Amino acid sequence: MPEPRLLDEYEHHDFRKVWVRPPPMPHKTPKDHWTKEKAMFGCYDYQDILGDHPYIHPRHLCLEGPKYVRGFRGNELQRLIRKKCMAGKHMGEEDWKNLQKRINLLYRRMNRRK
Amino acid sequence: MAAPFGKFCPRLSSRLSPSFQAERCTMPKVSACLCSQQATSPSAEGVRTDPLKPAQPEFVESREDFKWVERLIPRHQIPPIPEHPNYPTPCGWVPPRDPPPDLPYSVRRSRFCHIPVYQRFRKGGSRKQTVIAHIEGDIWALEKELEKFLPAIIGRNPAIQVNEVARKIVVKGLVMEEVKKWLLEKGF
Amino acid sequence: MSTGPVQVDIPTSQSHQQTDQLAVMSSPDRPILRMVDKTSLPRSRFFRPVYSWLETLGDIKDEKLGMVELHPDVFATHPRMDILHRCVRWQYLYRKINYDFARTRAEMRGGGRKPWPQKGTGRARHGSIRSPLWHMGGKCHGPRGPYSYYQYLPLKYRALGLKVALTVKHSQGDLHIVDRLEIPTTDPEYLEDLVRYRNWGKSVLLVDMNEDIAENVCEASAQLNTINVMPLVGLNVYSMLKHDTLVLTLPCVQKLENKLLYQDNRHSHGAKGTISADRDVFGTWPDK
Amino acid sequence: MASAGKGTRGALNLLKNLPRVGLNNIKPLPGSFFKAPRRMGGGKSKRKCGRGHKGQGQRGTRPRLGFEGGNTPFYLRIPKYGYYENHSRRRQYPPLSLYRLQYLIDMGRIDTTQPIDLASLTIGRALNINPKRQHYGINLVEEGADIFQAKINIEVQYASELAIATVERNGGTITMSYYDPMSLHILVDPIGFFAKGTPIPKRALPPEDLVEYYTSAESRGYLADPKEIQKARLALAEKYGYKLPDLSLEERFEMLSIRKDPRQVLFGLGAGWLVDLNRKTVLKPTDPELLEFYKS
Repeated sequence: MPEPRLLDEYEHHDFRKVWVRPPPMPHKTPKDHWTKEKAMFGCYDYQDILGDHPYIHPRHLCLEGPKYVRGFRGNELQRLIRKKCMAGKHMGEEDWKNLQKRINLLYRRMNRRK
Repeated sequence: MAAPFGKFCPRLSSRLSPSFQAERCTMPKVSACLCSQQATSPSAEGVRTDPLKPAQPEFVESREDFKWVERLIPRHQIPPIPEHPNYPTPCGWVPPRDPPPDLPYSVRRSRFCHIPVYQRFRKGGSRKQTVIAHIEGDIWALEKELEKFLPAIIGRNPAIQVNEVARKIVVKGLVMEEVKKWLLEKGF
Repeated sequence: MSTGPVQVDIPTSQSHQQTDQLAVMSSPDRPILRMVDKTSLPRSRFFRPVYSWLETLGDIKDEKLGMVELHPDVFATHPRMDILHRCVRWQYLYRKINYDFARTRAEMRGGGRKPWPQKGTGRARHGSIRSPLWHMGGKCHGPRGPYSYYQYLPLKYRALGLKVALTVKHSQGDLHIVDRLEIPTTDPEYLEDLVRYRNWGKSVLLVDMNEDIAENVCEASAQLNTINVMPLVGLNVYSMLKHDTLVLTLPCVQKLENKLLYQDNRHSHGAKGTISADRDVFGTWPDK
Repeated sequence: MASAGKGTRGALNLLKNLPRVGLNNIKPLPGSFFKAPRRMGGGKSKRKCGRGHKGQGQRGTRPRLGFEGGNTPFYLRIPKYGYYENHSRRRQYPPLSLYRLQYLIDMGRIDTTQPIDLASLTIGRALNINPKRQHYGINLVEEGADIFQAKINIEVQYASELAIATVERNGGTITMSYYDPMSLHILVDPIGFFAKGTPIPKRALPPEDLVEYYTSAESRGYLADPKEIQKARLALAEKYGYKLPDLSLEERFEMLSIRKDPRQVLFGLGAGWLVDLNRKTVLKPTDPELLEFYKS
């Protein structure tokens, strides 16, 4: 944190001293790059080459996140259609409605003649 | 207590654990079920204990005939090339010269033991190129020799690109057969 | 670096100086303990085995037990830095998921009513209070998560990445081969001292054959952040580059060579509907 | 540094003196990643946004596909003709040339000491057969007939006369045999089929329009009379002017004379048999009903 300092131009006015503080910098905590998780990042990524077990595609090692985006990359429409198929049963009414609206909109937008 | 390694990546290591793999690789045990009782006691009494269950068909087990199945197992590795009495072989294949030629560069055979010269068509087929891959040693020496060799074939000064990172040489125009023959004569 | 690798750098056109140099380096107390299968080497004077010391973790002092011959296709490939980058990038991205999400005007509450009449108010015309122009309005072209960055890097690229990483480590003197991962105590200070004495850098990756790694090393490294233990299956390009030094056991070297050379000499996986690598009825590939 | 050398070894010698390669100092080849995105309607010039000047192109109101500005369009002007009628149901026979076969044999990918059928060809990665694409087997074509020298017992689904003559001139035998799509699935991926745990089915007989081809001796059909085939072999040798080798004097006479049963799918394995891959055994039914059902 920088020290507050007196502005030069106001130095001779005894009665009006203006203390100026520079704007605060965002507080940064030093990152630890060697936590156990970070030190082991990427472990088993090459298991299909180095392992003895049957071939597992790396796609099946994506275990984070909702199921409908794991190991899948596509545009928004493709993602939403996948979501509808895989998670549509468990959605609330509001979400379902918004999902349908968005799919309809994107379907029209992508198939528009350019 | 020593931490077992699996602690650091618990989710992944559970995926790779022997029990999971065993489950994943389990094959349907239909045939095993069929034979387990019947084959071990072939002359057992023909009494059906449960009249509601249909009678299970009887089987004879044969280990000898499994040799016919072993022939059908797909090979993933490219087999080594058998030795031939004389070269070229009927299909025209010639092995690389032994000992290898004494040149500042070398062109290594591909995994199917061909000379790695390929044709490449880009920009909708209008850019026609010939690529020489797997070059080892002084790639610029090979480029200089190509510059001397190619004008007689294509009738002009050749346009040659050298990719030092991927160790490839790209020539403009389709000269695959000629370059292959030339490299073969050199002994690669 | 005095403790660096021993690279027999021969490719002169006179050739066959190799045996002489080897005779100088190897002595009765430092024999060559492992040889490469010569039939797997390509017949060219550009592909000669490379060499490394065999060391031991049993003593802090840097004792050499002998020499190890390494396959040039694995430990002396062409250093393709771009492949390293692709591999690291792939490892970083393929499991990553972005959860950023912003609602559009259609998904926000309200906004169905026209805020004021089209004409006569003297104000700008507006149709909804959730228009993206408005404060507290919907976001247009916003992030629509969750979004996966999944991508696939071909198997051969990844195998090449491993080879290049091993090559880089070996040629920069950061690859050490030991007989086994056995240390006399569970004290982490022993490992720290060893690493400091041998000048192995700030971080070390110890790789063993299987997941049941010797207890002493496990326990000592569990208390140290930058010294880590890994089975061979878990070895990857990212970890190799993250750690300064890589330590392999001798059986690991053999297995690495087998696995990586296998990738060089295999058929491409069959097309759909034919022989496929995914269907492995025998538990492993028959000839792997 | 000057004596770093050329090629890989030079690069590795260079690496020795460079700082340690780590996550912080690797980068891709210039130009391979991070292309500057094309900014449509943004950036400096937002005049036309890449859509040209006025009209249908700019407004996206172009007429429908095939519309020719008032002319009778092409698709209505030309009458229909059935070139491609039933094309999705026509039987396809991907070609395998004699040259390719010789190459596979030279490279050790096909074993000539055993009879060759579709299964051994797919295992040798000779070609991809996909029954889902109406593939019904292999067409052995005559390209490379002049260099072909192997002595083989091969079973294909279709072959030209010269291809037959070439195989027989070298002292080999050739058979045309029909496989229905179900049997073809098994031939193409036998191990995958065994893993299902179902018994091997009976091979179907050829459909009506193929009966003639597979029963005639000229085409070496698998349903033809063996005596007729011997006559046809002699006739073909006379026609092409070569001396037919006497097979009974061959060392491999036994191998050359192996044929499949007309109802058999795989060599050595009969219809109705089960294969247990876990225990590495073959199970044969003994039930008279089953035997009756799987009888050829």
